[in-house]
Amino acid sequence: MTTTLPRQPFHVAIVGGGGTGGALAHDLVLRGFRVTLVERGELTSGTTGRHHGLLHSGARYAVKDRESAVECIEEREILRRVCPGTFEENDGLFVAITDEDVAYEPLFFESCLASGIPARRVSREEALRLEPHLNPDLKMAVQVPDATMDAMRMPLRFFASAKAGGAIIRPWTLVTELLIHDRLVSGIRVRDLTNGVEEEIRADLVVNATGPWAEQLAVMAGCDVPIRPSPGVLLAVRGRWCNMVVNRLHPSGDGDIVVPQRGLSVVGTSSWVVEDPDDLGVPEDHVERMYAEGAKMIPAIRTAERRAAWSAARPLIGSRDAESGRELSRTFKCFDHRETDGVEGFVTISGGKGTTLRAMAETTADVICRKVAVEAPCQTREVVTLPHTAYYAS
Amino acid sequence: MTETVTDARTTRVVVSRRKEGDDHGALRYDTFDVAVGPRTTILDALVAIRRELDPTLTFRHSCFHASCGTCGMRVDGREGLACVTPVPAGDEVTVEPLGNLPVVSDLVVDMDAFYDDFDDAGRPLVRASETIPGAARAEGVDELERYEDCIECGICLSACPVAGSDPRYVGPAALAAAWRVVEEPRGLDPGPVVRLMDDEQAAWRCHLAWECSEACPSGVDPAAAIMRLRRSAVGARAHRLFSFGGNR
Amino acid sequence: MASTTVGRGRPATGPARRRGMLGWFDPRGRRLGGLAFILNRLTGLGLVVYLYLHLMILSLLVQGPNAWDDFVDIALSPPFLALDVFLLTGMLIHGLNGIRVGLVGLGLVASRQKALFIAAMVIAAFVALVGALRIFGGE
Amino acid sequence: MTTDQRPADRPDAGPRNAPVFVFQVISGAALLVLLGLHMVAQHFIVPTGLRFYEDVIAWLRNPVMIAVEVAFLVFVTYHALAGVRAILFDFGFSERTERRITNILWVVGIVTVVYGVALFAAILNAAA
Repeated sequence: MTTTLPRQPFHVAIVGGGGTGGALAHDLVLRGFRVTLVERGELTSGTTGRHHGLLHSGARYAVKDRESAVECIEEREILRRVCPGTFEENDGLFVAITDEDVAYEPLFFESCLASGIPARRVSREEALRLEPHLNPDLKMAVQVPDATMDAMRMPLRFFASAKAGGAIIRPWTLVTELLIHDRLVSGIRVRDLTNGVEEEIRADLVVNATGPWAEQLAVMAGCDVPIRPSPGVLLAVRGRWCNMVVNRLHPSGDGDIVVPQRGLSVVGTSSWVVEDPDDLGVPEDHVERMYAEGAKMIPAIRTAERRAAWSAARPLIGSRDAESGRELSRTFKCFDHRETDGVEGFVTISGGKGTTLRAMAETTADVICRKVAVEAPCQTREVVTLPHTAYYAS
Repeated sequence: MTETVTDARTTRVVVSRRKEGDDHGALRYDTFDVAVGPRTTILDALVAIRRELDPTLTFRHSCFHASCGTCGMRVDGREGLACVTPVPAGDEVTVEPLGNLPVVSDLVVDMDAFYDDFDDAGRPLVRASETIPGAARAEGVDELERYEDCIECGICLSACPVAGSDPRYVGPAALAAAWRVVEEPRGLDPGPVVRLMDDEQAAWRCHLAWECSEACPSGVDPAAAIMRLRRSAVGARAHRLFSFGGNR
Repeated sequence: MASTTVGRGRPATGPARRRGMLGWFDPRGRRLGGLAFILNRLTGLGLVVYLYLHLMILSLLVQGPNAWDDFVDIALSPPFLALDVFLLTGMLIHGLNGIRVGLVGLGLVASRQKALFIAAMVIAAFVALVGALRIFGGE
Repeated sequence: MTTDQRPADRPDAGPRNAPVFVFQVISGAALLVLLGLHMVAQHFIVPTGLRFYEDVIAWLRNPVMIAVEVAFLVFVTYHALAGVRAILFDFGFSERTERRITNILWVVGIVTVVYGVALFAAILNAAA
């Protein structure tokens, strides 16, 4: 096994300018790779930027998806370290409104502790002191270390760092075809949408980091990725109705979270599955449900002015039979297509969530290092990323 | 977006197009007929155009809810975030890139110049001053935090008539950011920021058209920030004057 | 979302980008503060022109009583009096808006520009009206 | 300029260019008073709104009026030319051209004031 990279470093082409692609570019640059990242639109314009902005403590997954919960709490701590000053660290409250919620609480509380998530029981009175706009009928609450992120600016720190490290980041660049001969992927063919020029980008390895679009890209290489685009509707209303992230203390369901964002409050989310992540729509009945469910936690949301309603497609890994997406795990997976489809030079990373973008990148970079027999340890747990403004400012 | 509404109508969307490859970036306008519902935004319309009519159309967008600030553009001559600007009533709407910044492609502007000035102000992304009166801090939370209101969209710069005439002006966003540092120094010395902005091309360049504050989609009021920055600058000058060079 | 036609190469009809030497003068899309800014500049430029005109006319005084008094006779004719009303209005707009610019522009009342502009213009209109009545009524 | 939470620490050269705006406000405030006096003295209290020759000369023999008019001339010239400068500076000329504009405007201003004062002297001389 070699210990250093060859003089002509390996060139990795990443397709997809979301949080995963950005974190992977950053990781690979730190490990000495040459990196080119292409994105068909603006960075973070697919799923990443449409995120409600929760930096997960993992509590939401503690009961049913322990693996995701542990991932979240670990990544939360790492991201706080490598992205200082990027989060509103006001913690989160899981509020119990009904007797059913209260009955669910012991399991929830114990599951949090078992997943390594600090949790604290909060009385009704204290909860109302912390969040005066909460439903006064609430029974109790649990405090967990949730935080708020800026869904574009946090990932942009990784792009900024990758760019400063020499990665070539190309938004507005559409992949028109994968260069593939004898089941070996050797690059991508792209069209630069800013000038219409088509060109080939040769690479030793192509990474598919297109999130819910992963299947569409994989098909170009004759590969299969079991990704279900599972959209959810989010609603932003005017007014900051809470300082902390407010969650409903019950099994995850529609409209169970309110995330404060500047002068807005974001209520999320619903869940269904689609074939094409470009064709989501915003069903008005889902928006209504966000209003209704959000108002159960914070009554003022019922009458708050609607600022925006939109849909975002989660990339969920799972069987094609999934119906709502709720039953699918929120964890991520890296596919080496040599192993899954007999295609060399092509790796897919998908699944996961905003909070785990760095871990997804680390896993993928580890896979890549193994493939090309390079020993280069991951540094993204320690290296502090540049502020998002560094992506633009010279 | 597939709006399943009964009162759908068709609007002609006139989009400013400019590609580096076209005659050195010659400007032209393309028209697209788009079906819109009562809730269709300009961004929805652009996404639909790209998906169904012209995949080469380029525009910036990310969050879809006025939080990221990427989709600032000019709709019928007025700045706004495409994601929260409804397609106006009428048969036609014109969409153009922000003014006062170089156009990269179609509706995409180059934000580098914006951030060059903005970054000098050194404003943190998260502020400590809180907005919900009477809210207590939870155990383990050192201080309640919230993001700064400014979403760095460039709309104020586009609306500013002075920046429209002279690109040397650092512009409303950078000045508003500087004022935030003065207003909430968080342990830092705001003196250098005040001195940096006490300049003919900074705080003193503003001619009070107030267009920035009117156009701001995030309630920042950069114009008032500029005026307060001027007061700080005059105060600092007076202080230096009457301390007889003691600061030197 | 359905669509029917895609037109190409349509001539530019939308408002052009505002960058340019006279960009400040373009009133399209402007709101109250922007209009105040344009108005202030236009009245200011007008007053500069008038200042030099005034200084030139005063040189008639050197030529003695006849030259000056002939001018005064012309200046008191109705068309010139109308110009006086115009001038007075310009001075009032510029001066009263100037008070606003001074107060707001030094950060003394940083957030009341709109109300101050409206107040300045109401006063300007009122005084201009009284002035006009006096100028024409003084014959 | 890319570290977190740091105010600008570009080389601190101190403020560049005295704020012309402040002088513009000061001269503007002075003009409100002086123009008011000018308007009242030369136009409002005159039944015809404009003085005939003899009347003008009589007023100009009053040294207080001369002082008021000269002060008015100085401030109005400064205010007018500083305003013109602000407009010219929006044309986006080079810094060198801008320095030249400032210098030219200073010359124009001084010539204007000298012309005005000389005019008063010439008027009184011609009348005497």
